Amino acid sequence: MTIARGALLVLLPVIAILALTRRRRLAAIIAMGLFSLILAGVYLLAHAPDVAITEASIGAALVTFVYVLAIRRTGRLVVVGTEVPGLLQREGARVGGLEHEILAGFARHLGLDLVVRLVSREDVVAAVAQGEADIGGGGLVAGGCGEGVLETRGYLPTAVFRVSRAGQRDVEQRSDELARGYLNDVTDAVRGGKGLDVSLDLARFVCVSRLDLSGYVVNRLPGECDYTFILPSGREEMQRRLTRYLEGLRESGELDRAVGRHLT
Amino acid sequence: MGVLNGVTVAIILFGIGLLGLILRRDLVIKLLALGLINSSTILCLVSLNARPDGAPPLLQGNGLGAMVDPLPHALVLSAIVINFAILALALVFVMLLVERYHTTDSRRIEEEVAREEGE
Amino acid sequence: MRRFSMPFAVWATLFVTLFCGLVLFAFDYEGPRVDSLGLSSESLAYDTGAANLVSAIYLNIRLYDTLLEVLVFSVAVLGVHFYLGPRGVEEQVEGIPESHVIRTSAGLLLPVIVVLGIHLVLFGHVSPGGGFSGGVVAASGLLLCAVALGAEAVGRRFHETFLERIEWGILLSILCLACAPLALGRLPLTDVLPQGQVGSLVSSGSIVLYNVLIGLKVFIGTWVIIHFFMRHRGEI
Amino acid sequence: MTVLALLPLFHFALAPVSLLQGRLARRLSALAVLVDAALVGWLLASIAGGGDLGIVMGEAAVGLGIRLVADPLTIGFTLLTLLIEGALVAYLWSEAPRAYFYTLLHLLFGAVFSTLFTRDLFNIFVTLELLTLVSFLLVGYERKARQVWASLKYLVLASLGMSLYLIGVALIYYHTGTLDLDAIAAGLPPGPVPRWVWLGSALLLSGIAVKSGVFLFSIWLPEAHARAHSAVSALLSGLVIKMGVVVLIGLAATFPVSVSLQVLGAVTGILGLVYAITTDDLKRMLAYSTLSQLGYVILGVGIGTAASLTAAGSYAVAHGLFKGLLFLAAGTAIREGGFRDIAPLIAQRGRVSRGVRLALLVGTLGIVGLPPLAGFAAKSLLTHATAALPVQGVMFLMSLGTAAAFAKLGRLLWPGKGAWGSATANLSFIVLGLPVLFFLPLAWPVLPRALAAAGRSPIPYAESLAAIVGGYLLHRWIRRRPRRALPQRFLRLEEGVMTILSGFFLVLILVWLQAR
Repeated sequence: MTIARGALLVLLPVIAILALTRRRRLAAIIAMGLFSLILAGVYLLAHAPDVAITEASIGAALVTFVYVLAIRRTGRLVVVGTEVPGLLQREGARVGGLEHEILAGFARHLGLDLVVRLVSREDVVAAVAQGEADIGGGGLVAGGCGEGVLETRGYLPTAVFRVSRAGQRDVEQRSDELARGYLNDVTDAVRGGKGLDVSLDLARFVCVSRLDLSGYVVNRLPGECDYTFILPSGREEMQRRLTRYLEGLRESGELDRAVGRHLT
Repeated sequence: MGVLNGVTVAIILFGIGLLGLILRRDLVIKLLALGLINSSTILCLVSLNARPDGAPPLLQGNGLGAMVDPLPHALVLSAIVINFAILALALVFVMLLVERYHTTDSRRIEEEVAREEGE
Repeated sequence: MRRFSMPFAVWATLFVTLFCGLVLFAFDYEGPRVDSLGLSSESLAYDTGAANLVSAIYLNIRLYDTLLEVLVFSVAVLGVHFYLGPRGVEEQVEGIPESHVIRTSAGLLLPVIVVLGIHLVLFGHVSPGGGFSGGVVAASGLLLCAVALGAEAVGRRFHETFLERIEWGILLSILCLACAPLALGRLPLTDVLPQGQVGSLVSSGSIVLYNVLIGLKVFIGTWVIIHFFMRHRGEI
Repeated sequence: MTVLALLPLFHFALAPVSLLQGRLARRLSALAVLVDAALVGWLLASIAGGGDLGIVMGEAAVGLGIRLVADPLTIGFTLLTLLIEGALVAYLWSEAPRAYFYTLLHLLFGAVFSTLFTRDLFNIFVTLELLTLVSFLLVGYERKARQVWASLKYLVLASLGMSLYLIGVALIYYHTGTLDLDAIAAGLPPGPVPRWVWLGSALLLSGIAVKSGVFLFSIWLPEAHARAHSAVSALLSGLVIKMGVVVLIGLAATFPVSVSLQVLGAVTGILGLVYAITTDDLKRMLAYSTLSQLGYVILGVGIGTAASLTAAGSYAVAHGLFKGLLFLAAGTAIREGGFRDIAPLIAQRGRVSRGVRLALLVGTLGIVGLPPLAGFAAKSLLTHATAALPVQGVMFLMSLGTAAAFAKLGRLLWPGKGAWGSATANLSFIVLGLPVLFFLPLAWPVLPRALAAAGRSPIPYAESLAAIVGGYLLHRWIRRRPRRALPQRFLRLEEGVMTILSGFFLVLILVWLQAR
């Protein structure tokens, strides 16, 4: 008895620390459920059966259940992305574009509801890395999203252009602001003929190039690159399924038709 | 039993919960930490009188002398339910905040609220 | 994981360690006390007629605490209902079909859980258990199974108003029961029913009644809370 | 003394009834005021008749059951509750909120009544949690995002405070074997204070301090109050915060916490004033001024003599009256004038109806302590309950600062010409305003004779006038100086937890110093 109690008591702080240092919320919640269960065991050994029953039914079962319901993401496929014309854009009150079509099909394929949130560019990677969203999109270029997230294989070849205007001093200050309303800021800057030094993917570049780019230096960055989607780390299964789904689209020719609908 | 008793562990758990509450920015984890703090007070109350040789406070023909004190147990039942009530309401409010700001990061929400205030 | 600045984290750790150290140092805990802290268990049992002394305190001697606690729970249900209730159109959330194994086991589990809940409620005064844990066990078990069986739409019609009315009606009857002794010239919250044989099902006066009423109320309350969380699931 | 149990139970029973019969909720609340008045009358009559002032719920043994007690101090708070309830019902009459709102109101009043009477440590915990949850829902009632966030912070920090309190309860129960405050006082060992007593006192005090808006513990509280619906602000600032004070008075009689209460009271008072003087938002200014006034009360509780306790209690009641009045009037003024900040509101004062401006005037005169209004009566009592010069100095400083903060309202207070505004709102102003005007004659029978004698000397009059004039001059001086924004980072959640911890350390050191 004493040994069992001692073991459970030592286990409590260990599990608590494990729970509160988890990055993924679901893991933390399940660890706390386990914590409550062990706590109920401690109460039982402390001759408090009433408390043990209440703790097990409320602390371990009900609380965990409510948490899991609140954060449960099965049932919804949450996509975050920045607005990019053609790929992911507002169409009235709805969201449309090539990426939206692909992901809507993928969500149907999984039997989930699609929820798209348009956020600022820096928030896309952050939200995915934190596990707040299942998939990040919006003209992300493969290899450019840093550590902490998974990438699918690229679904569409693209290119990156560097637009800059030499001799301007406010470039560094602007780079922070540019992160927020990325495309709008760039087009505003170009319209006003202000200083800039940004990389644009093909879709955004096409959009910007309709404006007057004289006075800017435009370089196509060397190398091949693709548009991609990102996922939270630890979601390898989802990554595999999405990659496989994209392959399927490409083989059936459906992808080319969709590109034709959205990007011409 | 020495150092390894329920009260000591409860106070250590309280500390862990406090650290979680301060250092994690995710509101859901913050709520988990708050739950941990509340559970630790309950553990503290129950462990006060938990004698290894005691008996549960049930009249089943066994001696009354060996029974552990039932009063803290009765108090704790109320405390557990109250903690659940707090948790449920807090989660609902976190849901409302997420719906509005699309994040569970406490600092970000703080900034957003301050910005709205300024407008 | 976005973190705080290093000095802040160091300060926080220092503070918390100091706090724990101080509390541990000054708690003066010298192991469990052998004397039963000034209350006589024997008289407790024969005063209330409940073999479970925790129930005797919880539902008779300190019934006032329990009443307030039930109110706290009702406030939580009220709050969840108010904030998650009328919000735009109901979304079409397509459930993912569960596997056959889960369905079967849920079907088998269902009666066991419900019976366990009822047992906890009815025998709360003689053995461990009581209205609260019984109600929660029954409600969460039922709903867990309902989710697994894909039958969460069950009774969606009367959730909103009907269940809430019943719940608050039960709360009202608990309060009336608490005030009933006034008619006999006693203080409210006293037990005026006969105590019966200690240890049998029909004993301990009004404790059984309170257990059943609280059990029902908590059952419905838990159902309502889980129902609303289910409707808004995945929102965080 | 069954009435002690009937007051809370009646309100708890009304809560489900008003939810079930939503259309009757408004009329039920009016009925509740009448029934409450009758019950309070019964209470006063039985006290005047010399009846027993306490009951044990459930007729159980003392020390095990929950004891409810009424003493002169709680009677004052009972009357305050009744008046605020009446004013709120009148104020909300034309607005007609949902049945849900009335349900919460009844639950809140029930919880307030049970907090007033209880003498049981754990019962205090449960009633305070009920108060927390109900006020939490009330603060977020309008569902604006900033309300929701303030509300959530309120809930998390209050819950943390109550956990500290509960650890204290466990500690005290472990060492004394009882939860009854008076039994604990009898059971404390004589001679040198053991260390568990100072730890226990610090834990209990910190827990309650979080609930009652004391500096370091709940600097974030004014945010929650200021952001709520005006009727809710009046309720929280006028009444709910006082429940912490009531519990503090009970604790101060049992545990060695007087030095810490004095220090906390002084710091709270001064700091609250600094924030109140520098803010431009009307409701936020009122909320911070609550903090400073609370410092005043806690200082009085900390002095700990019978005279100062009475004075602190009556000041808390008086403050409840005029702060309730000010918040209700400010809410209407903001709605009619269309601005939250004071300066544009003064510019738009023509749109604010006359009744509201008159109510603001009465409340302001009450709070700055113009003789012979409520503020003056209670303040002079408090100042003369102590002979210590530093304490008197701090109190004078607080009066000065309060006058400076309220001098900002300036011409908004001039009733001038215009429409009188809605009748029900004016009725609510009258319900709270009349006791502010006639506080002294009303409180006369309750006050001890010695204090009454102190009221006849000319010194308090001179002091209070000096504070008002000095405050006005201070306001003129401050207005011409460049303003710097005060740090707002202590209002954040993480820093809130840290400040609660540091407040705990401070209290622990102070209790330890006193015990030495």
